[in-house]
Amino acid sequence: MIEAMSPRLILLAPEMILFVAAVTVAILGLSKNHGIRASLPFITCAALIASIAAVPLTWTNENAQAANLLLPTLGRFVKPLLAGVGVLLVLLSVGSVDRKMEESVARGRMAFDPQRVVRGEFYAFFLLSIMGAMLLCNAQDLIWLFLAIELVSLPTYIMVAIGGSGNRNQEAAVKYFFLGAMSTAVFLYGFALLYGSTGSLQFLEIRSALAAQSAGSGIDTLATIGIVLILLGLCFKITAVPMQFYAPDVYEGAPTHVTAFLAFVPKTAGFTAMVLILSCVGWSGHTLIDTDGIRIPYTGLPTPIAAILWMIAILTMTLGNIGALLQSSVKRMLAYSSVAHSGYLILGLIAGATAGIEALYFYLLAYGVMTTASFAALAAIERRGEEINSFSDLAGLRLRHPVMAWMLAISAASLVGMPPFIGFFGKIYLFIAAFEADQFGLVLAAVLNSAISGLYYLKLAIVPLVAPPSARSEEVTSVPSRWPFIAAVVCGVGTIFLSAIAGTLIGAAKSSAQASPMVLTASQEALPTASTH
Amino acid sequence: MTQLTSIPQAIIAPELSWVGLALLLPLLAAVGCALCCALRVKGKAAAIITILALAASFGIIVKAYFAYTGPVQVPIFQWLSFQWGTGQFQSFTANCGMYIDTLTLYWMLFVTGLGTLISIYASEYMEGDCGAGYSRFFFGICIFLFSMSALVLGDNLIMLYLGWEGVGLASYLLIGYDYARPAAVAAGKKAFIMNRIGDLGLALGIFMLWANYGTVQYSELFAAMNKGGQTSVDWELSVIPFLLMLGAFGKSAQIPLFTWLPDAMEGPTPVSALIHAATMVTAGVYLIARMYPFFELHPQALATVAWVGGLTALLAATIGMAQYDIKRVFAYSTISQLGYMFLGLGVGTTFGACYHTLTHAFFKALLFLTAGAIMHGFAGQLDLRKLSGLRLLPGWRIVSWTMLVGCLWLSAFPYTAAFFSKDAILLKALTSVRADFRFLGWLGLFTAALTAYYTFRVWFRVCAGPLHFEPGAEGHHEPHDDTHDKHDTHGKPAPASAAKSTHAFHPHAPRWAINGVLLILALGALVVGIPGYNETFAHKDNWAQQMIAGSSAMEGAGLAEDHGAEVSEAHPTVLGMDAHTGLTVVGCTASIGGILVAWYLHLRSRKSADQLRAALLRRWWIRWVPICMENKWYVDEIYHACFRLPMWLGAQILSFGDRHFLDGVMVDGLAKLPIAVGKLFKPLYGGALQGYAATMAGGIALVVAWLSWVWLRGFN
Amino acid sequence: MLLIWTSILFPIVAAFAVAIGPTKSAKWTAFAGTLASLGALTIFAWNFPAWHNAEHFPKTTGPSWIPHAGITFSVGFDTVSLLLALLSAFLMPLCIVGSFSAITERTKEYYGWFLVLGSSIILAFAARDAILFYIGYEFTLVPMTLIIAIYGGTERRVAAVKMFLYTFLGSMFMLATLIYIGWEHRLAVGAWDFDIDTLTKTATRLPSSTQYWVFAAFMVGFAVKVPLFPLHTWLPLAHDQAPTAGSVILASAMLKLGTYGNYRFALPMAPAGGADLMSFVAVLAIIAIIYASLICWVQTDAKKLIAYSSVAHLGLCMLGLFALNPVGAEGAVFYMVNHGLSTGALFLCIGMFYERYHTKDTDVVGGLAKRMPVWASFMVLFTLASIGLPGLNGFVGEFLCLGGTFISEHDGQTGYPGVLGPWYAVVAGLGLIFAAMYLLILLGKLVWGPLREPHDDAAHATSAIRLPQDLCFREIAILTPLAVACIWLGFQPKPMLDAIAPCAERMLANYPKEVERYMSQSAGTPLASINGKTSESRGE
Amino acid sequence: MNQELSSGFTIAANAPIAVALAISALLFVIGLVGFLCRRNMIIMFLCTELMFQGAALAMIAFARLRMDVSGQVFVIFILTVAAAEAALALALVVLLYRKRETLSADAWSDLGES
Repeated sequence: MIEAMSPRLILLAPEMILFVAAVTVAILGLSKNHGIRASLPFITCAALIASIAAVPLTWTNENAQAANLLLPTLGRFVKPLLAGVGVLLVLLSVGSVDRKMEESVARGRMAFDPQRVVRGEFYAFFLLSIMGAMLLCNAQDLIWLFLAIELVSLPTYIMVAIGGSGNRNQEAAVKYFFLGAMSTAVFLYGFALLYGSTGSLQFLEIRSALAAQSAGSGIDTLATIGIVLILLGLCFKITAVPMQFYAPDVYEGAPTHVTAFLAFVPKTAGFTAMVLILSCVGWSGHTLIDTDGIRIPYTGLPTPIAAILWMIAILTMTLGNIGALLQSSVKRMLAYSSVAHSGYLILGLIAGATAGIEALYFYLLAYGVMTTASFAALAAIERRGEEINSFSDLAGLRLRHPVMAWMLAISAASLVGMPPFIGFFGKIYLFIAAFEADQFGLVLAAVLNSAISGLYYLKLAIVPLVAPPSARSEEVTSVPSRWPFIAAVVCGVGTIFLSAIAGTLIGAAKSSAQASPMVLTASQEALPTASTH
Repeated sequence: MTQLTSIPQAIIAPELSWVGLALLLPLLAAVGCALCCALRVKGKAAAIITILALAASFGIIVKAYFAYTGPVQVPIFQWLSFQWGTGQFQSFTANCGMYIDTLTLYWMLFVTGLGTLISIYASEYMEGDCGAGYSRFFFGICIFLFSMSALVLGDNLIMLYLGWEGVGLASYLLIGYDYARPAAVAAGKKAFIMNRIGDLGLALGIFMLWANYGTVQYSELFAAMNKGGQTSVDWELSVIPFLLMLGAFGKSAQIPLFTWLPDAMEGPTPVSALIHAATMVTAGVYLIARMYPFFELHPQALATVAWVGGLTALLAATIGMAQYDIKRVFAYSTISQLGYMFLGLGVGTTFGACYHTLTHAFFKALLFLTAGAIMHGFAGQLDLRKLSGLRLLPGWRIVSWTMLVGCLWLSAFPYTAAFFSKDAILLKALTSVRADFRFLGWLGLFTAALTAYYTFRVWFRVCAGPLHFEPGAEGHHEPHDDTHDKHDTHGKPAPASAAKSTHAFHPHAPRWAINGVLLILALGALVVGIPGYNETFAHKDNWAQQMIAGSSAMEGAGLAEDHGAEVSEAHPTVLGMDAHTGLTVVGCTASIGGILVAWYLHLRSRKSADQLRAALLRRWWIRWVPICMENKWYVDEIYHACFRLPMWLGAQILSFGDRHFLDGVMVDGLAKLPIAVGKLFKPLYGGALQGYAATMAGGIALVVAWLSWVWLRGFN
Repeated sequence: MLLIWTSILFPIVAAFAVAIGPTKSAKWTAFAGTLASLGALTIFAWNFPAWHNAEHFPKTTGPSWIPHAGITFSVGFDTVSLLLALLSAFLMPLCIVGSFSAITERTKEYYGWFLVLGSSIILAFAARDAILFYIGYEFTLVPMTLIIAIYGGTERRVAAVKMFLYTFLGSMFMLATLIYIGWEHRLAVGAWDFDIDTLTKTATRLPSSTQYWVFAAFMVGFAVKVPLFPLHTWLPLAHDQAPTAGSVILASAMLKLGTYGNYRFALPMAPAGGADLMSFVAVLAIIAIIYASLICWVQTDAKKLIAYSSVAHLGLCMLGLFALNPVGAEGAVFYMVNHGLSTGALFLCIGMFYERYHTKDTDVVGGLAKRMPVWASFMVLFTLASIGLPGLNGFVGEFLCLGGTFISEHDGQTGYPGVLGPWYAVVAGLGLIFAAMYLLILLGKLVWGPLREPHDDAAHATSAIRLPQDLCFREIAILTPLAVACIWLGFQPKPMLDAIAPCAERMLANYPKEVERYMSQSAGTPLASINGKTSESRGE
Repeated sequence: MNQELSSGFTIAANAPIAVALAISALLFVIGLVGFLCRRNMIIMFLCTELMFQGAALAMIAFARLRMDVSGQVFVIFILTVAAAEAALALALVVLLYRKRETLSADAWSDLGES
């Protein structure tokens, strides 16, 4: 047992770093010293960077194989991805958390009150949530999966509530929390059904059980409903139909830096969980039994699951895009855009093992960078101390804040899939993956949706760059902190720079998406039995 | 004549490339004129360049004429050619090269000759514009001469097309020379566009030839023709003559594309003389003559040409009778005479047509130049009712008498050059085996009488009678707009001009250049009659006939000739007399009769002309004739109503539809569709927490229900 | 390869220099950047070894970019793409110089975007990798949208948005199709590859029903860009609103991407589809010719008129391409270059008078020959080139396009059967008449006639840079190279025709066979029976 | 709540697995319906707890069916997480109550498509 544990523990080194850091910042946040409090985000950053560094050091092949994971190398890409984007997300939040209180303290209007300060908690929760998402990569059974998802979710509820001030983020918090709890119950029920059908919580065992079922009379009803419920519950995390309705409200209500977080970390966690669950099901070895009892093997997920994902994908991207068309609030629009991008990402889920997972993660990377760019640009400016919300605030932004205007435009171009920005390569690779899985219809839907999305992304580029300034936009100023600005520039440059090294990134994603050799043998075992039947 | 003679095969003779200078010189002169234009040269440098270049090219053509031994093809450089295979139809060759046979030389001689003369004339005529449009004018002339030379000299149809459009361009630029006058601009535009309609026909004809023969080079086309085998032709071959014909009709102002030529008189008179009378408009004749063998690909092709020519001749003559503007009368006479040429081509006498082209070139250039001189001297006055007895005015004698020469020639007065040439055409028509051709012959005779009438109507009005004149409305016909820029009254009628007495106005008489050119042209008009004299009196070979017979326009290369063959041997008759004699009698009668009527109505008692008109207008059954004649048979109006207006309306509708329907409804509507759909989903995002929960739960329930339904139905 | 990358990247470097450098020197930096690009391309063209064959050069595959998707940095030219790239690179400096007086605000951005635009156009022409092509092709939209939206007329934003969305929609289909063909290659070989030649080989092996759809999807993308009726409505608006130089590049280089796409992708990749759809596309092209010409006739806005005339002219170009014989193809390619020169020059001319009068309405301004004789001379020259006057460049392309259409159905002789024929040429030929009509009407109003000038000189006075009444040296220097090119190509088209010929043949390599198949398949349809009849009667 | 849960558990322990599953589903649906229909945020939260327990019950039933202990282990974790969520929920509710002086979920619907 010890022998089996230790490599797993080593694999958890990044999470441990984050955990230690979380505890540290939580404590240091209570310090009276302003300098220490101000250094919290950077400590967070340092921890995240350290965890990135820890991944290649610890995640060796031997360790990974010893860990008995379903996707033994997944963390090698996903963990640095989470931590890397996490660094940018931290920069976004510098100066936002506790801002009013810190200002008052600095002006001497009030004394420092450790009971009212939330900065330390915020960064602690920030780190814990990322840590939860990282832990998902190491999940080997449903319990771990469940706990990791909850570890991602619970801090985010709090972050929405404490990240800013005012009624809006509290409303966002309550909606996010309650609906999140409901969705948790849904996938939890799904877990139960899956467990009931397969008799195990271990992924590898579930995998073989499902393979056996598939080789028999097909995956049974209980398991299917269970898997579908899990997927539907996780749809909440990835803001996919039918669980995406909260997204516009929560994204709009939450403080911008938290919105950026919500748009990336829970989504990545949700997709990772889905990848794990679907890896248990497998993208091959399923057969169709026709009326004469002859088995026709087909590639891809079992038909009902594939069909549901198919519908979810199309509905998600479509509803996201057409919803975004109507918006006059930037953040709301970005929320719908986030929904739409989830729709594209589901293409990767459906495409699955051949190229889908790597496409999915590569796209998540692209999405993380470009959506953070747009949120960072929004976070770097404010109007009368309030965060930017409507498009009219952005009109003529280039006159006062040219760099942010350009960053918004760049992120919009990248989000719409304009070459040579990273979003384009993400999309292309998703299409490639979908083609590999024979999903022409989905590609067509995604193509049409991309075209529709042009309608509103263009607005995001044109309004700051071209539109004449409005009365509202005259009052737009920079936020005191320069870090969101820097984050925006880094992300904006990143959208271009990353496309230059897209080949390397895709390679890394590809190697991380390899299934465990045990899984492969399981599915190969299943196939001959299927054909001999 | 009975036998199909083959067209002489051209040999390739690169050593004759010096003839290409006839092409190059006008082009260089054009560049020179353009430079003059750009450098704003104030003097007459452009005119000198032009005259020298044109004279040189005339000299070259004369030299080529004397050096001529047989048809030659002279390659110059590769222009538009490429190939994609080795087969006959797998290449396209249209090089810059020359095809020189007698027809070419015949045409080039009078084109360059008249070009030189008229440039000399223009150097004086246009001198008022020195420093302004003067160089531009000669630029246009040079472009024209280049294009015309390319048209005639070119060794393939694409070169011809180049020249064809080039002369159209020159015509456009020169008609619109006085660009500040909207009428001139409109006329230039109309000329170009109507020509373009014809050009399309020509282009399609060229395509059709290419598609069926695989070449557009004359030598190869004629070689293919010589092989024969065209006894049964499919529709593609048989439309070739009709398409080419359309081009010719456009360029030579025949029905239905004739209306541009009268309007083209808005251009300066030397232009009218050179382009719209002597040379350019005969390009249609040249085309048909050059491609004559191909007009027998369809039995009715030449008949169509004949009919169109005959009817145009009559129609234009009737209009010409009722016009008051001297240049317009001459313009309609040009159309009418071109009609004769087409009639001649149609009935099978290319010689008659080409000979008439030659004679017409001289006398019509002469007539126009005299009209120009009058216009030049009388401040743009061209209304024949307002000018009278000019021959009595000192300094205007040469003009008056050379004009008489021109008029006599135009009315085919017996034993003038035009008499012979017209005779040749009408003789062929009247002795044809085809009844309709004979009818056209009589129609031509009738038209000849009308021609004599309206021609002398002009002369008797303008040059004969008592001296009286009113100056024109313009300060000068060619406005010195740029030189007079400071006190620019141009474009507005000078308010004092109506009140101005004739005595205050001093018409300035033409000087040596104009007079000299008029005299030379009159002489030329006499000289071109020599072949006719030779034939009629000395019974020698007609030079013109030799020239034509040695080329692709030779008579007897055609099928139409076959039908007429026996009859022509059996000495056909006209009114029971020997054809020649009979025609002489009838022709003389028509010509002299017309002149006499003109004399009576317009010299002896000028009032009677008005009385006659009034009398005609009083009678309802005949009044439409003068009305229609004066209004040019309403052809412009009919075209406007039938083509231009519906198209214009259609264009407006399309324009509106494009903006509001295609763009507004279809495209914008498509863009709005997702927004509209998006609005449908708006209620789902109402903002209430439990509303969202309900929707989510509903979504899950739907999925689970679907799954169960699928299961019950038996998915596997 | 280095020279190609120099010509692509140098403008981008210059764009950075513009962004960093002072505002005053921005225009000269931009000019230098475009000149350097043109220079590099000219040196390349000078040493180009493949002028007389259909090969492209350099043939080496570039460094891999995304190995898993087979995307490489491969660039290389064949003669057609080299000509078009030269055209674009040639127009770029002219446009920059042409903007000196027109653009007085936000100059740095303007020149920066212009440089980026230039390099992405050259990239699109140079790309040997389909995705690289798509990057260049699509990215042109960004600078162009911004140039229109920032520096355009009163409705600039609507125009820019429409242009962007419309072409974006179209090109998404094209992208999906490219990836689809890549997928077919992957199925056949086992690895992704987006090399254009490889894709062509793969695509031509697809069953004809698949090729039909491949072709249709390509056409959706390229037809919007060309633009082909009825997908053209974005163009007049964009042209109308764009600043002068924007219009020039839009008409001369960006629309060529559409026709080039047909030449490079749609036609050679899906010959079966091309054969099936050629009469359909040809009919659309003809409708475009007639429809746009008629609309031109009633336009009073000079720029819109030229914009619609572009629709008509490119309709003719498409017709030539879809005649599917070397004559038409050669004419079409020639016409691409010609249209770039003459229409670009016309837009420059219109821009020059617009800068002086601040209106493009031909009902308000006119008779400028008197005021601006030099301008008028250029205007007349370019209009005539646009009309297709023999001896000027427009004629060659126009004549060959029509000729190719005309002889299309003369199978067995040219070696390239087709289903178009004389009737198509007749109807398309009407476009020539209309072209003369509307362009001469434009000339008649704008250049000739009595002088008409708008009364308010206020706008004139506010112009930041005072311009002389007639063209200044700079403006003459812009138009002169174009004029020389127009005349030179009209008199000496042979070298260019020879250069195009092998490429045109290569594009059509599969067509004789496919068209035969199409004609035998559709023997029962009325159209085919007509064709059959004519060929029978010819056989007799 | 504890009463409900424990009684459900005892019934399931003695009844066939199907009954336990049916009850777990019933619990889940009751929770869901309550979540949708009740406006009081505390009640709503309790309803989500009910859904959790439905899932937990199913898990236990299956563990029993499979004679596998890991399902029961999972339930312990579910309880823990539910407790954590409860803490969070109560904190949130208190926070919200301070702002609006009401527990109705409808009070918080400012955001949303107007």
